Amino acid sequence: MQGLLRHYNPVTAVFVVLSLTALAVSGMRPVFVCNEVITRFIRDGVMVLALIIPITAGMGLNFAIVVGAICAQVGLILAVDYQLGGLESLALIMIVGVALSILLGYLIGLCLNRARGREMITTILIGFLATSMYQLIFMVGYGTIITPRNPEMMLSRGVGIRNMVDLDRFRNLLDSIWVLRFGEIEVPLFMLLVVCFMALGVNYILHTRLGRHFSAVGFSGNRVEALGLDPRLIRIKAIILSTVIACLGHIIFIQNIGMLNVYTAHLNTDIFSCAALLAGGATVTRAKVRHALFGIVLFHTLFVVSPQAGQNLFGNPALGEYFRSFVAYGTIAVALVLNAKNSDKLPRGPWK
Amino acid sequence: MLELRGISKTFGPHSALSEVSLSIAAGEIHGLIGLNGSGKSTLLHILFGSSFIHETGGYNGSCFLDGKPFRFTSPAQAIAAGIGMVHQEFALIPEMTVAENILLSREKGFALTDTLFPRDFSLLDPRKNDHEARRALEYLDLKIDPRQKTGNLALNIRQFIEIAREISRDNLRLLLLDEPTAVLNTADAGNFLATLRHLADKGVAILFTSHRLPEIRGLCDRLTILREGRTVGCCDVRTASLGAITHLMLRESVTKAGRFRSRPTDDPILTIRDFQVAMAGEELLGLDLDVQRGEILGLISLSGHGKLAFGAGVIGQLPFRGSLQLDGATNPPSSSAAMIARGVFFLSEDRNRLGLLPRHSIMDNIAFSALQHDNRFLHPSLPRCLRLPDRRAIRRHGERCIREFDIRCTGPAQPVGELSGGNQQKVRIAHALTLSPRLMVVNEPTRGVDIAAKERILDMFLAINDRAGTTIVIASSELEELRRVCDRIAVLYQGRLHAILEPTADDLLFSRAISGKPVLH
Amino acid sequence: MLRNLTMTTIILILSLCLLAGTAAATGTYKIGIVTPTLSASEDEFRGAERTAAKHPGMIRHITLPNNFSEEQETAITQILGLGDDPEVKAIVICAGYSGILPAIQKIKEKRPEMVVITAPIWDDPDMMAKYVDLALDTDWVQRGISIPTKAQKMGAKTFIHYSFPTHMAKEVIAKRHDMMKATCAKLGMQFVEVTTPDPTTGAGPSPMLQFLQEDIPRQIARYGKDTAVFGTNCPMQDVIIAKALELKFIMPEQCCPTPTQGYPAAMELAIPKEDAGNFDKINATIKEKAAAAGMTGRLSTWPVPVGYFFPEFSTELAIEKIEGKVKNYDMAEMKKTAKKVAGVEVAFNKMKPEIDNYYLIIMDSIIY
Amino acid sequence: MIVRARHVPQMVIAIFLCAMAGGALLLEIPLPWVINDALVRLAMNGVLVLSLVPMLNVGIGINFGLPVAIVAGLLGLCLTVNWRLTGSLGFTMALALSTVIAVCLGEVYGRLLNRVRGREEITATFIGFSFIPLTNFFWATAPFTNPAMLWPIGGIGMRPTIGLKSYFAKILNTWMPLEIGPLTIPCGLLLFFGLCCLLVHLFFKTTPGLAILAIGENEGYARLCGIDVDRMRRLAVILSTVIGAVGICVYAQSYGFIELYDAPMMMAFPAASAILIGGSTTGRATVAQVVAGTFLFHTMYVLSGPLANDLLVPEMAEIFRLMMTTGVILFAMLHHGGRHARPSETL
Repeated sequence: MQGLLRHYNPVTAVFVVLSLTALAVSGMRPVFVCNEVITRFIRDGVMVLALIIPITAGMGLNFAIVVGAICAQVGLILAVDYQLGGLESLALIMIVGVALSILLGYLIGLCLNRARGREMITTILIGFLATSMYQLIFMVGYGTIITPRNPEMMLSRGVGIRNMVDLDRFRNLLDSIWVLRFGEIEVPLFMLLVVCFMALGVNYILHTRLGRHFSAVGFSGNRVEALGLDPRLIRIKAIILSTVIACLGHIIFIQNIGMLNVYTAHLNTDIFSCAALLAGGATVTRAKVRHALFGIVLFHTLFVVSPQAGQNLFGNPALGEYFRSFVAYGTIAVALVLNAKNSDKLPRGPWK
Repeated sequence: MLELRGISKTFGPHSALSEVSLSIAAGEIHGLIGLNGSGKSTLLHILFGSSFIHETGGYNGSCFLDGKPFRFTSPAQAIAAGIGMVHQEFALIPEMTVAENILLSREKGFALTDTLFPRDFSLLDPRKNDHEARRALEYLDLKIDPRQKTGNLALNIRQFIEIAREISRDNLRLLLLDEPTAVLNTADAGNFLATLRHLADKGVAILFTSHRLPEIRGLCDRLTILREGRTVGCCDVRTASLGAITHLMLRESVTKAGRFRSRPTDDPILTIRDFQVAMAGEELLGLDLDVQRGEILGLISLSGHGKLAFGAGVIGQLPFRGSLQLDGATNPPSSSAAMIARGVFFLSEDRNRLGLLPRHSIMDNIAFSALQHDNRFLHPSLPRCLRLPDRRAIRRHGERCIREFDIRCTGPAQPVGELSGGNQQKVRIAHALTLSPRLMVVNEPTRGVDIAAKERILDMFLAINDRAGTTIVIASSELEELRRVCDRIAVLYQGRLHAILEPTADDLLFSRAISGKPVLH
Repeated sequence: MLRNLTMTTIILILSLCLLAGTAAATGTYKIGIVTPTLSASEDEFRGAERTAAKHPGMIRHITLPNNFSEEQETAITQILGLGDDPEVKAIVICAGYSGILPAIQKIKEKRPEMVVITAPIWDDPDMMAKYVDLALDTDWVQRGISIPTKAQKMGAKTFIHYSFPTHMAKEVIAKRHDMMKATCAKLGMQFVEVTTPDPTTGAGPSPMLQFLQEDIPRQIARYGKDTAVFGTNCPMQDVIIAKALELKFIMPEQCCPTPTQGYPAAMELAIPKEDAGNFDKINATIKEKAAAAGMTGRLSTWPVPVGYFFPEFSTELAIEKIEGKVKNYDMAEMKKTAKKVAGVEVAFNKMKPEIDNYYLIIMDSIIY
Repeated sequence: MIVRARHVPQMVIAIFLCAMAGGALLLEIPLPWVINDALVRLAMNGVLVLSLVPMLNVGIGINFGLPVAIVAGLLGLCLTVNWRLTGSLGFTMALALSTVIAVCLGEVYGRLLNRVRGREEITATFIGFSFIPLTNFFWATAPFTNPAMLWPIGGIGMRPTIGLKSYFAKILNTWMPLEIGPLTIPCGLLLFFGLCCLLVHLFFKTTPGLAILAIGENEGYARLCGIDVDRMRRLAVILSTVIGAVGICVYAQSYGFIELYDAPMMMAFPAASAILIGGSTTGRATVAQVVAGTFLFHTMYVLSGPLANDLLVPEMAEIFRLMMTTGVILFAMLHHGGRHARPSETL
């Protein structure tokens, strides 16, 4: 609590108040909410961590983590296509996904180096474009150019993959390891450790040579060139790392859900992750691992309880639902507006 | 050790360096002096491989290090070759600590992670880094905590940190210093110069640019003088006199008689007292000055001493402290709009960014402010609320200005961005005059302008002043042009008024005044 | 310090509220109903509201996220939240979505006694039959036969099928499409298939609707007035019915057959507040408007919205089971309950002969 | 070379269009239909595209917050329908109400955007996105009384689509139609669009318009010349919002329905593509570019639909079109190269 107050952030404060109010109004059992939040924590945690490095490198929120999610889905679809299952093949999926995300991350990095100063909007567009390409491949390419090995996942017309692919071979494969029970609360210890390990990993990277270079580029952009660093290369590295982490995060997400919504599962990952990070007290120029961890808990608490709270409060469940989608988008909008105020202190206009 | 042959560099149509040659031996301290805009910094950036040199089309000529030719395209290559550079605008990251800044790109990691992981992924050892930074600082006799944020430190300390970073490189062989002493006080400067001497004794070659003639004379072995991108002299410091060097720097001699008018009346249009403007690198720290109605006043100083901040403060581009009286009214509202409404206009020195609307036509540029502020050129047959401009009147006015000021162009509809620097400058002055200001402040009116256009522009000032009685303040680093047009010339030093001289005063007197020596009347 | 104090106070008050909230529980049981949001589909939503009004205090109604396909995890949480309430003894899920099964599996793992009725969800039928007590759906495939047949009865010579890629990527819709094609061939009707811009990806439904506005006149010019137009996506119905009124072609049935879809917007039905939800009145108004437009006999749908019918019907079935009136659902029993709830005949079919808890329904049609 | 690279999207679209037109001829898709539809689409979407111009010209960039403007227009339309105003009176009233609401919303929106200099586009995107659920909240609870716009079963809250046939649907489309053989040219609609274009064009000739152009080209210089930059930026945002609100009115009357709830969410992206295809860099836009871009972009839609159906590759065409929409915006972003392009180099 003390720590929270010291790093007072209006967005976080609003979230704390909102979550607690909604929790009280919803009348949901705290145990259930707790369980749900733990599930959300391991399901979405890694994805949020993927945002930290690009922010440190001064590129703002990376909405192109969608591309990382797409890489993960490609890996999973291939695994289903080859009818693989089990832990070993999960490792294989990771290798495929990571390899793909390194490649795509490099391309995104090249794009962002051209669009300096407006990276965020560019990453949104890159996400859209990547989605179309992905759909093109799996809706049209599969069955025409690419021959599927597993006819079960194809549509009956023979071209394109089904909307929903069942991943029973991977469902909760990781979540079921080392599950502890405290009364009604279930703690999947292994996955919790995995998320913490990833968090530590990101934190570690920020304290390495590379991490130091990220923050140097983030603080003063091209000026570090005079110090013998190549800001372009460093920014590309930041995006590659982000994409790779996003890919891993999405694999965890999907194996937890156990079903793959082939064409749409990746679509909102960026918005929710960004909103969660900002809720945790990060800004578009400064983010720490603790913001991410705290943000997931806070944001998802609100997400879990708000529909029920909406119903109890307004007597209309749809309003709670609208409120929830407002929270996701609104958090980002508010954070962008508030942050701008902070950066206003610097001299603005051309006479810097 | 280092040799440069025939270096030329152009930025677009404007030539920054032409055929500069230079050589430095190991352990030599070589001075590079010249006025602002004479190409000193550009030369250093070429040596250091700065990317903007590469992006604006590279340079001609050849460089040799130990007889081997080189052509760096990034600072990383230069650093690898043992070249270090201390930048005029600091290359420090204010949000990072002193130690982080000093050791950036040379951080020390833990031995364990160094061996386990690739270099980039090794965990940094804060203790080792602190130690390393402290050692570098001690070399400069600087006792500060390497763990504090650089942004909180005083300007001169930051300068030392920057220097500490460069000289703590193990492989340093050639050190490029761009105005390193501009922000240091005399004691610090002395300390710093001693360090340089020590460094040179160890065999490091140093290329040093400065405005401060005395310290250059005290420190350097040889020096090269640049003027307008050309080498105008290269001499041994011991044999050349201060006067001769100043002479070379400014211009050989002024033969044309300055315009000399009777002493201006004591009727100040603008009075400023204790005028302070925080313009980065050009601070005014308390200027007291009266600008008399109807005069042309010159402002001269070496760069960094505040002449450019005067106009920016008066017009309200930057906030000022102190008092400002325009026509006797104290502290008029300091916004550009209000000042323009009161008949003050300012032409900034930054022609590229704050000069013009490059994609607009000549006539639109000329009519812009008059249209916005004076409601001139509006269509006479339309009601005022429609505010549609009268294209014919604008064109007519544009054509008249083109004729009158001899703007070389294809016609009034040509975009200004296509014009040469001199003609752009004429358009700007025409734009200002369209507003018929009572007081005009012009910064560096002839920088980057060819000779013919320069004459034309100076004539314009005289004509305006004669005809309309416009008061003009010209801030320039070119003494010669000021002497030709001004009634009085104010010399600034360290952000304050140092002396006011007559344009006919002796060259030597000017040299002394500009370099901060007391001037006896 | 002050801030610290206020924070602590707020938290204290909130936790007290929380305790009060949990303590207020009573002894009776509840039924949870899950529907899409109001703007996604009114019928199910209002159906659930009506059920809640019928059984005051017994129903907990929650909605799924607006853009369900992108927020699967939110949907799962919502349903799990229902299942967590110990008072809830049955859950009725009325949402034409796939991907809800994981939630049902998790609930059943924890509380095997929970009655789960889906009406409908679109996951794998075999899997659903394993976890769900009773699965209901409109008979998609059968409708692939019934719609073209009805269209021909109404005088159609050509049958146009509007859909788009992500929709056709859904198994049931693709199957119905195939079935329609086959039926048309059998009945000697020309089957025309048109693809529209995709509303689920990119720019939303607007480009699709604009395309329909331009394409329908073209198709009618090509194939004549005696053409039946069928669109697979709910927003399409507004445009199709509006164009039908203008161009006089046949609209045999909407994708989700109900008088409240498409008709209200296209005919600008003004339904007074007191008549809201009164389907006899609504149907009469539509009939009137159709006659005024000279469209008698060329528009048709099911008299009661199936989405409106399902929540109440399923809730009744759930109550029967919880109160021990039935052990296993059989067709005859259900038919009776259905007639009581809907007021029209409802036909039941087994999804697959070997599965005895997955039923498909078709209602009688009304032709305006 | 630079000039050529900048026109890549236009060239791609033009080639694509030519190929499609050729295909349409081959497959005997009746050309009058196509021309007719293309003209209607040009005018019905054109005003929305036009609304991007002021914000582009003042240097804020593409108005991804277009939903704000659209909501203002929708509110005006809904109020008109609620009061049962029909015919030209209804449409004029809708325009007037929309304008008033848009001015208020635009003022707030402009103030927000003035606070986020350098990040306007991303902030606008999220202001637009988050505005939609807020208005959903409003639509679901608003006390409108005309039963023709309320939920048919519930009787409270707005329907997602509201028919306009008995109010003012197609009022512009059917005003002064000009029939030339099989062609029906919607003169009234085109005239209205032309009038909007003319007004915008004229605005950029007035002193405030010139000041806005100057800010977009060189903000620092404009400030130095004594122009109140913040006020002018706000003015541009308000103008954009007003034109956007008028745009959705034109769109709705042509479409025949008012679409509420999530419908406006993604409308900014096709509009942005259209104006960029017209050849505007993300720095400056003219009315001519709006007309050219809207025509090219929407003719592509008009042609690709039937063509794809006849060629039996419907998914391909659809996904290609989507890729084109985002690809064009992305290309403009990358080509413009962020803010490191100096004014002298962009010449």
